[in-house]
Amino acid sequence: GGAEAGSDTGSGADTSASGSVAVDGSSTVYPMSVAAGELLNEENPDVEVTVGEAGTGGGFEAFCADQTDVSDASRPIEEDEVAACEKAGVEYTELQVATDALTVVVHPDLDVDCLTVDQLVQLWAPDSEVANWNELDPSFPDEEISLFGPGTDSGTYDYMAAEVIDPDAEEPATRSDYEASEDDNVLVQGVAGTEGATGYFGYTYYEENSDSLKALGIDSGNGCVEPSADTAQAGEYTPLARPLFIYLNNAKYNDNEATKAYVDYYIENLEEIAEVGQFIPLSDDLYGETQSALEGLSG
Amino acid sequence: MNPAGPSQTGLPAVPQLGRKRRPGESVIKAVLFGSAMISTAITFGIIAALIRPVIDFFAEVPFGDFFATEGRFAVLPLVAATLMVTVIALLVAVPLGLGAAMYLSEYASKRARKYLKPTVELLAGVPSVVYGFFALTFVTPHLLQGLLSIDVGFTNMLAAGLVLGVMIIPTIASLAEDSFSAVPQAMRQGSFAMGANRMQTTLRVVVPAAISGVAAAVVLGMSRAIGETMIVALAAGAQKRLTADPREGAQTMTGFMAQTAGGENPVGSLDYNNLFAVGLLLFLLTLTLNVISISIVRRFRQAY
Amino acid sequence: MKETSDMATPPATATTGATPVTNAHLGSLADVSSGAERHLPVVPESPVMEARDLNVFYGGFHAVHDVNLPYGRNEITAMIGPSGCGKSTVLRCLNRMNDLVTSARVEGQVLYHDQDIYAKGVDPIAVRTHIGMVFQKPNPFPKSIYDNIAYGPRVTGMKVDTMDDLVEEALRGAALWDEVKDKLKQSAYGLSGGQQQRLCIARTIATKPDVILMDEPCSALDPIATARVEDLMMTLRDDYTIIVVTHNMQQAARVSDRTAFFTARPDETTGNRTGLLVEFDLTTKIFSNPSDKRTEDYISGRFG
Amino acid sequence: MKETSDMATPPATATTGATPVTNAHLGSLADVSSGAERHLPVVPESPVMEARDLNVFYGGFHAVHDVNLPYGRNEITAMIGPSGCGKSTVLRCLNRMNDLVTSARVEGQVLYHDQDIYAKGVDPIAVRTHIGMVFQKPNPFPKSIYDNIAYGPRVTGMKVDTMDDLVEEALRGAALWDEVKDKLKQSAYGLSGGQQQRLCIARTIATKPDVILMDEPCSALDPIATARVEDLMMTLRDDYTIIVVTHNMQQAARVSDRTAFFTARPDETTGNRTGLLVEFDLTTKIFSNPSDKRTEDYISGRFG
Amino acid sequence: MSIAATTAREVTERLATGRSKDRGVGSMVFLGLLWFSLFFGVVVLLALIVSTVIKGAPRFDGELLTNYTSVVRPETAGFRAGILGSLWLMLFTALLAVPLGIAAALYLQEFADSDRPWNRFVEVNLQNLAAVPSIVYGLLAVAVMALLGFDRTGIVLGGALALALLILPVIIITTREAVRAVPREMRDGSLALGATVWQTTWKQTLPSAIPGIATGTILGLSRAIGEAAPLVVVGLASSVTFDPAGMLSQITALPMQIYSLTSQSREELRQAASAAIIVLLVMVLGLNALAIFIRNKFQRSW
Ligand SMILES: Nc1ncnc2c1ncn2[C@@H]1O[C@H](COP(=O)(O)OP(=O)(O)OP(=O)(O)O)[C@@H](O)[C@H]1O
Ligand SMILES: Nc1ncnc2c1ncn2[C@@H]1O[C@H](COP(=O)(O)OP(=O)(O)OP(=O)(O)O)[C@@H](O)[C@H]1O
Ligand SMILES: [Mg+2]
Ligand SMILES: [Mg+2]
Repeated sequence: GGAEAGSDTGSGADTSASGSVAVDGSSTVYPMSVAAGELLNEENPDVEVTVGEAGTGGGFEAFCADQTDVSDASRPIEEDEVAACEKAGVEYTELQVATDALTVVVHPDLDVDCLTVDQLVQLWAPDSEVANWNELDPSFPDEEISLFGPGTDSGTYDYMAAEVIDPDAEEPATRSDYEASEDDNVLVQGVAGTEGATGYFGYTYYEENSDSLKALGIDSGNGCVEPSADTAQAGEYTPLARPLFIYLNNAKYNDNEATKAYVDYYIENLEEIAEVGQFIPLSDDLYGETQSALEGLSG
Repeated sequence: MNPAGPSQTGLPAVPQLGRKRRPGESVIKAVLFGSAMISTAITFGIIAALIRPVIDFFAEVPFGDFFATEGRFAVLPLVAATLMVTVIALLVAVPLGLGAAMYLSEYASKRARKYLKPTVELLAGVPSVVYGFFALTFVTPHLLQGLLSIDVGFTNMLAAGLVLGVMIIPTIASLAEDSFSAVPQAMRQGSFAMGANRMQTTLRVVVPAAISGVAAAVVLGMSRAIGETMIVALAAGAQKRLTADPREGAQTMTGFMAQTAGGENPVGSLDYNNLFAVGLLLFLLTLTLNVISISIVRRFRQAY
Repeated sequence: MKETSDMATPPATATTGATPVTNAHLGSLADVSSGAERHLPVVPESPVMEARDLNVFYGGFHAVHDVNLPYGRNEITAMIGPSGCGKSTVLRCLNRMNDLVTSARVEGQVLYHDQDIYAKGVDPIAVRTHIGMVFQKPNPFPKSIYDNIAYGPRVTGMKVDTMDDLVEEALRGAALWDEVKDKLKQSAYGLSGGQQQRLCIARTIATKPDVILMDEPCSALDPIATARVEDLMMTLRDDYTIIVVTHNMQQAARVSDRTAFFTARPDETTGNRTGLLVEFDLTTKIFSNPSDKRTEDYISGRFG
Repeated sequence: MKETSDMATPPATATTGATPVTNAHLGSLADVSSGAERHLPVVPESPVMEARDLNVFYGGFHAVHDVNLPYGRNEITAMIGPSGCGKSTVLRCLNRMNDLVTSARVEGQVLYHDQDIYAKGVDPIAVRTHIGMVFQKPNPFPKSIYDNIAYGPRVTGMKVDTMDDLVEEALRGAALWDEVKDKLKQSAYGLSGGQQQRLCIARTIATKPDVILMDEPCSALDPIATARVEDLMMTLRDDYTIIVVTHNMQQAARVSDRTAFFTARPDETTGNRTGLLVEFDLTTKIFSNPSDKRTEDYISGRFG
Repeated sequence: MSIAATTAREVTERLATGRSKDRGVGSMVFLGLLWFSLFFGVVVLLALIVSTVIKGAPRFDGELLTNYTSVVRPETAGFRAGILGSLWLMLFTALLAVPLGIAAALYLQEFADSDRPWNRFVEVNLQNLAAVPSIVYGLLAVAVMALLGFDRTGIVLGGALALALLILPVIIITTREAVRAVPREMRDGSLALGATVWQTTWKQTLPSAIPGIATGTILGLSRAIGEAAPLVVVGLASSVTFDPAGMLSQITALPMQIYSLTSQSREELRQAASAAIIVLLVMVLGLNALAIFIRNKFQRSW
């Protein structure tokens, strides 16, 4: 339903701007950045937006080499990358654009509805040998666990390992005896097709496949919380709600009217764009922070 | 009419045999030489493009951690998975590819071959992404788990290898067919005249006579299999794992490279440089295989 | 018939070489042939093979027209004639090698021991085990000398006491044993052209055929090797029926008992040249006193 | 050795065909040659070309040893000898075609109008424009007849008034004009083998060479076509110096003025056969009364 | 030794058995296996196409070709940019790789001394390059672009460079084969008329080798047209919403878009990807048809 919404909210965007904007980076954020460009083009077809998906790392490499204007990221920039940007004289602004709720799903027939964070950690910890659901909780069915998850080089994995399993670990990791794939659709099919299976991935893949998967609630001490836009926005779905960012090259924003038009439009219509991209829009607080970060620039 | 001017007019003036200057010719030769150099320079270019990150990588990671069976930087599981998948692919593609080649060259009519060969070659043109999904969504669930009731994992090396094998069938079939067709007709006639039937002629005369071409075809197919990325990235899984069981998933070298190249690691970080180390190892691996195979081909090469 | 003084000349079989030489050897074609001292009936009695009203077409092209030709037992029959007159075509009909040319169509009969080898139910492969063939260019298989000989017996499933004995017997039969007995396991490609051709003959003998067809067996050989092969042919005549196509009239004159002369007649409308048999007679007769003007012209090198 | 009655047979020079024929024509080689009725000095005076102490090596293999051979102006010189004795090798040295065989190395001199064509500063391409070559297998280019002829003049940048005239002149010179004048724009592949070979000769003539080398120019042709080419050679002799390699002794006898006989001598240790010149003389002499025993044996077909 | 006399007669009875040795059990099984080998691949291809067509069926409409990609209206997402981008890439890849490949092959085959160890090295090297994973060519192209001074690599030139490097070895190998197959006599004939080596190569060898060269080139291009990985590395975007306008224009490529969309969560986008796969297959098919056409048109027999 985002189609009509696009036209009436574009008030602030500079409709006369032309030029091109290069966006690259995380494939997770990709749909949002594409949607932003697409909606902008409906008002102003003269801004040419290209969006790549070289990965957060690859995106930052190009970004810090001053080759792209905006970088999509599913994690905050890291030290090495900060250094690279500094070296190249690239000044940037971090803008959080949405929240993703990592969703722990199970085979729809499995008689489990909720996991505590401890159980999740117990299940996925690097040294874990949990092989049956009833090892986590005797009340769980006596059923073998099949594990699915993203590959070790994905942002989702990193988030799970570093933010959920063990925030203090030197080399964050999960257990490794699971079926891994870079493609979340593969994980969807894997969990949906294997009895006793569980896995985790971005909320949108669950949302699209909610008839063949069952999402587990997560209990981080305040009772079982289902993943949803509301719970994530309200900050209740912890610790699995992760932020998604775009990084903006300050100089490009100020010098390139196309970049400015694009980013202004992006942030102004962030809620709609997040919905089109199937992510959870920011809470009002977070949205305010993003807006003021951007305003700080044009001043 | 006297086309031979010189010889009838008595002794001709001493013919001019001196070297003519042909500047155009030299320029062309230089251009051709340059082109040849560029193409060989690719190899050095690749090494040059790979080497810096590799040096950075080994400055921090000891060789022992790289050539290890487990650990963050261990490469041996990747190598093992690569070999496993390649062997499975060859088990599929060598018999089928050679069989198809034998049929095309020894049994099919000229007209049939004209249509069948390009059809088989079409298999090589199918983008590997498509094959990858085919392995994942058809071969594993329907063929392996369904029809053959093999207890394979959702991602597994068996499916990846099988589909990879299908992909290299045309490489092997096409090259082998060329070398079968190059076997002189006289060789076949010799066999038929001895009272051999077509099968005997094919298996005992044509194939052995074309053995060097067959070896070249297999090696090229193997090389394609080792270097193929998308199929294994999708179908063999993304989990580094040392296992001898083809029913399990395990990441191959190319799968690892694809994942890291499009992944989240900061460029220049150890994990990212690991990609280059694996790439260089893969390059050296195929180089070794090719050198071995070319020397085998040379040994067997038969001048008819 | 002008047998002239030639018939009186003592046979020039063994070469003594020491005496001064003129062009005598090349010159006296009938001599050599008569050297065999054979007294043959004017027409072969109970021929081993016989072509009856043989017509061959390649697609729409009428290559050979109405050939009637008997081949006598333990005789050497030569087929000569200008290029394209269908000699090879006829020869290939005699053991159904023409079956391998898809466009070829054969009409008429080829009798072998009074059976039509083109009759329904006849297996061309069985025919070829009885009627062997040696080709223009030596075409050994890319195998060892031993395996070349053993190939025929193996593929035809011949019952053999010991293969070693058979190989030796065949090589002796082809007068090659002494030259190769120490290198039976070596590749046949290491042999000289003449040795290769004798190997091909040995290979044919090994399957114990009844008739041996030879298509210009010496045209790729040097004179020395040619002489060896010719000697061999004359020895083999004791055991086999030999039918030989040759371009070389002296050779026909030297080795054959009977000679068939073919020529090609252009079709008036299409210009296609169709081969036909002009004359068939004892070799001595053909070369000394042919009854057809066309034969005479051809023999005398004036042709046409 | 029995010289028998053959020498007594009257020379069958001009063939009249109507008379009853014996084996005289084929028999009397020297006769045919003498049919040219040329009275030549015993040694060519002021030869156009001359090989001096010519040695050729292919890699480490000594192919030709110390050949000294003059080629007379407006004469046809034939080079004969068994296979592998280096005839083609020597021929290819005469216009530096051997330069193209990377392994070949030439020692000694080849004089052409008293210049050593192997001297420093000599342009092999210039050499080849003066010394043309015709090959064993007719090798027209896959172009029209016209373009085949025009190719040489075009690539060598010959100054030509009108190409059409040159083409006609060359085709007339090769006795082909009447047969092809209506289809100059058609592919040369539509011609018969004999016509193709004459086309190749015409093509060579078109560049107005001085010497024409021919390597077994008739061995792929049928007798009729051979006769035509031989006739042509004898006509061309008036304007060109012709050097021809042939396997066919009758041909050498028929067309050549002088004959060089080569043979190959096996090295005692390595067994490699090195070619050498045995005898060089007037053709009539070589074929009637050779002075070397080896020539005699070869000519008489007994060899060795 | 009187083999013939004895065998001849016992043999005669067995001639007309009505059974052919080409129809024996073993032969028939063998033939069956060959048939299986041949048609296995064809059947897989069919299965693949059919299953893809079924998945993409709802999206075989004009919008697939004329629209740009869209996440706002996934049901009308199109591949205009990808199709045009791939065509441009093919054009420039061919322009870069074909002349270079042919020139290199001609040098190696016609000018270089083939006995030198150096040339043996080149041979191994080329064969080996054919096995290098395509990602590596992406890395190489990035390095080369940097050398050439381009700071933006996700453009037609960058992509074409990566693909050209990728298929160069294939073109060189097949061109060498085609040139090698031109009979020696053809060259000798030309050289003996006083033509230089280059004249001979240009006027005789090369025209005769055209069918082989064209086939090799097109097979190379049909591999290149399906590649996504090296293009990702050189930084081509997946989402582009304008038409390519020059060598320095930002573009995307069809396989990249396919790969991108197949990993999206929305069913409509994956459907569109399936339909796009068929478009890609049609393009590959077209290239192959072109190869066959050229091969047949220029085929010569000596
Ligand atoms: N496979 C074939 N397809 C079509 N025509 C053929 C085939 N083989 C031979 N011919 C034609 O049939 C005719 C007779 O050919 P054949 O080879 O029998 O002649 P030949 O007398 O053996 O000649 P040569 O002495 O040159 O070997 C020729 O015109 C030839 O072109
Ligand atoms: N390119 C080559 N490389 C190596 N050896 C060669 C080459 N060409 C010829 N030879 C060898 O040189 C010797 C002479 O060969 P050449 O071709 O000159 O003989 P020939 O007298 O012309 O024989 P033929 O009558 O068979 O044509 C032979 O032993 C041959 O094997
Ligand atoms: Mg023949
Ligand atoms: Mg020769």
